[in-house]
Amino acid sequence: MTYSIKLALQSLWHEKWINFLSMLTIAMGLLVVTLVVSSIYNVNLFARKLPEKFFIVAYLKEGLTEKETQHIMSSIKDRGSIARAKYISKADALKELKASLKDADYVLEGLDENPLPASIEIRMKKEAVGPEAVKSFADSLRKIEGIDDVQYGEKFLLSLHSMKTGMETIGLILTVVMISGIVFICYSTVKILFYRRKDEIETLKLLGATRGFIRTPFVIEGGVIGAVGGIISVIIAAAFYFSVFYKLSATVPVIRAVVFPTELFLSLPAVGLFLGITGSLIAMGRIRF
Amino acid sequence: MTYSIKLALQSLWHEKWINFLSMLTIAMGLLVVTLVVSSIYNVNLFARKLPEKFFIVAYLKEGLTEKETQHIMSSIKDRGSIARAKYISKADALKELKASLKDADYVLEGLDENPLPASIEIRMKKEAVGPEAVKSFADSLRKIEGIDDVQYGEKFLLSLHSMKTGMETIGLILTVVMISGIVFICYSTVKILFYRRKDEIETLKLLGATRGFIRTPFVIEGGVIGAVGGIISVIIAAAFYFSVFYKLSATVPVIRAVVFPTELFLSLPAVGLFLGITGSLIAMGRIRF
Amino acid sequence: MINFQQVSKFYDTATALRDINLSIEKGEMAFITGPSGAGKSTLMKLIYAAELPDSGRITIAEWETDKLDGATIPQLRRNIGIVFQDFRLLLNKNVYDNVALALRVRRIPEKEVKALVLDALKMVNLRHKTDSFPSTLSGGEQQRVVIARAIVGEPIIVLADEPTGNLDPDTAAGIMRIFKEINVRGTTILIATHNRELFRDTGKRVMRLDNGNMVNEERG
Amino acid sequence: MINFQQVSKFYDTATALRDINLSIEKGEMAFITGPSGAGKSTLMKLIYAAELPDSGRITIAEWETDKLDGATIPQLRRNIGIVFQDFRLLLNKNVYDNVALALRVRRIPEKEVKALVLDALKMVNLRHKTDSFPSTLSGGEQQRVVIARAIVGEPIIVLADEPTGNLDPDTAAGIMRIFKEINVRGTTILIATHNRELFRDTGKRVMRLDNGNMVNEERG
Ligand SMILES: Nc1ncnc2c1ncn2[C@@H]1O[C@H](COP(=O)(O)OP(=O)(O)OP(=O)(O)O)[C@@H](O)[C@H]1O
Ligand SMILES: Nc1ncnc2c1ncn2[C@@H]1O[C@H](COP(=O)(O)OP(=O)(O)OP(=O)(O)O)[C@@H](O)[C@H]1O
Ligand SMILES: [Mg+2]
Ligand SMILES: [Mg+2]
Repeated sequence: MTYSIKLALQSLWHEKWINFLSMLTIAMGLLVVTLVVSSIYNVNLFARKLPEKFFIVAYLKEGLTEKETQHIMSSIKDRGSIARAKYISKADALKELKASLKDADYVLEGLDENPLPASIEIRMKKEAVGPEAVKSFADSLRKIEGIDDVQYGEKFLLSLHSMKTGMETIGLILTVVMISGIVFICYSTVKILFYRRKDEIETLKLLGATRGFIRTPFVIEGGVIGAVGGIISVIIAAAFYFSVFYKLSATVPVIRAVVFPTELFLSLPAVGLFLGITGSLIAMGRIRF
Repeated sequence: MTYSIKLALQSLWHEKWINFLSMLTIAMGLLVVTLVVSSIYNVNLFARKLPEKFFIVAYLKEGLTEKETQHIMSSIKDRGSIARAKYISKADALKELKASLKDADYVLEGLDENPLPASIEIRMKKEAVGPEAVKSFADSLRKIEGIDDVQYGEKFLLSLHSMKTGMETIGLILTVVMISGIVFICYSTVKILFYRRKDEIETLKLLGATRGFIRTPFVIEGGVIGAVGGIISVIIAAAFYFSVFYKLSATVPVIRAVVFPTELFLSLPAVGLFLGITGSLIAMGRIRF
Repeated sequence: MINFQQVSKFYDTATALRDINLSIEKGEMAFITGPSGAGKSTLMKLIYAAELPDSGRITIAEWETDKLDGATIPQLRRNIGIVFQDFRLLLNKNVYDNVALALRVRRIPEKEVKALVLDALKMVNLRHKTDSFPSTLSGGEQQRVVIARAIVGEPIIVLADEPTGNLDPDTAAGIMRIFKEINVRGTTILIATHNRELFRDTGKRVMRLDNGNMVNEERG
Repeated sequence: MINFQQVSKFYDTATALRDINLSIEKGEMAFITGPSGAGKSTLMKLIYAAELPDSGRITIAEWETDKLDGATIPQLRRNIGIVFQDFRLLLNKNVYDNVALALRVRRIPEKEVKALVLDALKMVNLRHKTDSFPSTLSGGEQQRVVIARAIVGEPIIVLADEPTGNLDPDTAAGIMRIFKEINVRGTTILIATHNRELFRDTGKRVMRLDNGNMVNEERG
């Protein structure tokens, strides 16, 4: 075993340039995948925040007592799919209207009675926001005693929903294509690298080496190439983060909202190790005597 | 020359599997780049559409004659940065308010006079939408005789602007990183491929071959590998387009908005050819005798 | 020790061996000769199971070569030291590691390896090239590394395919002395060669192949 | 034709040649011999400019090897046919293309190539292996392909480094007959060999190297 390690390190060193190229290739591959995955992660994060903008308004009947209102509120809040419910009194509604009329609010001055109904503004849990779910929820609200009418932006909901699924689907496709592409590139790099060793493997076999003896140094070599590739990609990512991303976020505020999945980056050496080992195992294939 | 071609095709054929792997690697690389470039292109397209949502409202003074209003409208429309300007009369404004009050519109019934001012809704050209530009434009509007007040969503404008530059910057960085990554991967693939030929090149030199004689078949070989890689990537892209994208757009409407840059895909074989040729030239390096 | 019964080997375009019968006893030293392309190397390859016969049976010590599998082929080969006609040195390893490889595949502890390797290199007069890489060695030096690698593991059979093709007569005589010495200690040795000097006056069996046929057998 | 003046060549760890003076006339045939590692191959490499001398001057026909550059080195080499000790066959090309390569680097039209290549293969008795790949040839067959490649272009100088190491005496004699034939037609030939049979009774010059020194010169 110690000899296998020595053997692997020796041959890594003996062809250091070409091995270094492979390491860089794998590093680039890993970097590209992580970059894409984290971009898509961010886009999905954004898509997932969209439903927070959606709300339902339940208008209350006139002349409810405070107790009745309380009762309605609590019966709404009891439902599982509710994130928040806010009571808007008649007075609040008027204030809002006045604010929205701006300088023209004097039109309301002549009124002796507040004509606006009280209402409850309901925000649903993100995962519950969907065309059918919201419709059935609204219908169930209408049946509550004391609720006059229920309104929500059906069009907004529909376009929101299709946008969200669209982003998620494209993201998924992109991720799958990218990852399989890069995995293939890593495989092919290792394969080409080991293709050159066909003669060496042949000689080892003729000298009486067992499969294990032949495989071990190659696997170690592949593992080292992969792991170092992963480490290089982390270094490049960190350099990129501090030199570009970090500085940019001062001038371009949106960037501050971007989530940099640190764990993902820190796992790259392990991913590289895994890729390198499986890559060299597959590249060698079945050793036949 | 004909011999060089024969030589190149021969050696392509002799090591067909490993050459096929390289072709696939380059195809994957090209595919990944185009996918990313076209995703970013689409995102930027979306970002560029954002400013269309932005508008400025100029409230007009009371009691302007039709001629005066016409005069103001045309003096606004004359400005270069204007995309559209829409006149909203007092009556229209009231109608809108009533619509927004919904069932509670009876509050307006008691009014004997329409208290709302007439206004002009102005949409600026996309490229002119920016915090400073809009501010100075609004100031210049205020100076027009007959305009009472100018209002626009300053906050919306700011977040819009930072979102747009953010998307563009991230897109640019992503594109640059991806393209350099993939170009490097292609380079490295070709390099590893030719590294195996060191002995062959050495022998050719000893037999009295000139630099040109040595290079030509390798360059042809690299060109073929690159071009075939490009063709494979087009085929994969087309298969992907028709099997996934096309079908999906029926169920997920947003996808219909995605622009598939056909020219970009059709140029891939040429890009592959170029990559393969320069790749093999660089991979061989200076041939020293 | 080495037994061929009616062995034939055909390649796509050429008949390499036809109906060969051969029997070499434990501890014997024998020679194969014959013109270029006669089938000498093919016969050796059949012994170490790099090729399998198209017909006939080959028994090496307790092994029948066409009944071997991935687990037993390495066992057979570890008992055979081979001087390959085309050397088969690993170019990315120095002389020491190339020779040591024959011991390492046998899982011999690293502390014993060193003494054995240096001994073998001294025998072939290459002690001063221990750290050199094959590409910096002369043809004859490379050939001697291969010989050292074949004998270092003290195998029960040594197969030497044209072991002196790149060696001057004096060095060749030195190598033959080594072969004789380990033969005396009990190793079975089979040498394929064109060089009549090697078997002249040895009194050993010399088998002559021609175009795949065993044409005669004489004493050197 | 070949002229060495006080030529020395040192490698990192070894002195390959020391103060060699040598002069081989146009149309001469000469031999170099000496023990393994004496410097024979190094001397050849200096002639075809694969190595440059550390001191001294080498003139080959009209070329001084240390004044050559990327444009003139190919010219020199096209005038020299080399039998490499380590063969240097291209493994991904068949026998025909390997031999043809020597003509193609000289930009000889394809329609002349065929006749020349087949002639050369007939000379070395390998006409039947035209389409084989090197890995399927016996050691001696490979060596003959290398010889065919060296002579096919009718160079003005032929350098043969141990050209019969893998050949039986009869085949070797055949090769020597070819060399003598082309020598009679005016080609300068230098052969490095251990095989005394090759120069015995030829009456040609035999230079003996030992450990990098030219120790004596005799007539074969
Ligand atoms: N893998 C192969 N495929 C096809 N033919 C082969 C193969 N290996 C050897 N041959 C042919 O079989 C014949 C015998 O080859 P072999 O190598 O056994 O000869 P040899 O006696 O060792 O010759 P030499 O003295 O030249 O080394 C030759 O004609 C050779 O071309
Ligand atoms: N590239 C190199 N680097 C270091 N040492 C070398 C190199 N090439 C040759 N040598 C050494 O120089 C010496 C002479 O080598 P050369 O190949 O000329 O010997 P030779 O006379 O051809 O021997 P042989 O008959 O064994 O082929 C040897 O000791 C060899 O190890
Ligand atoms: Mg042989
Ligand atoms: Mg030599």
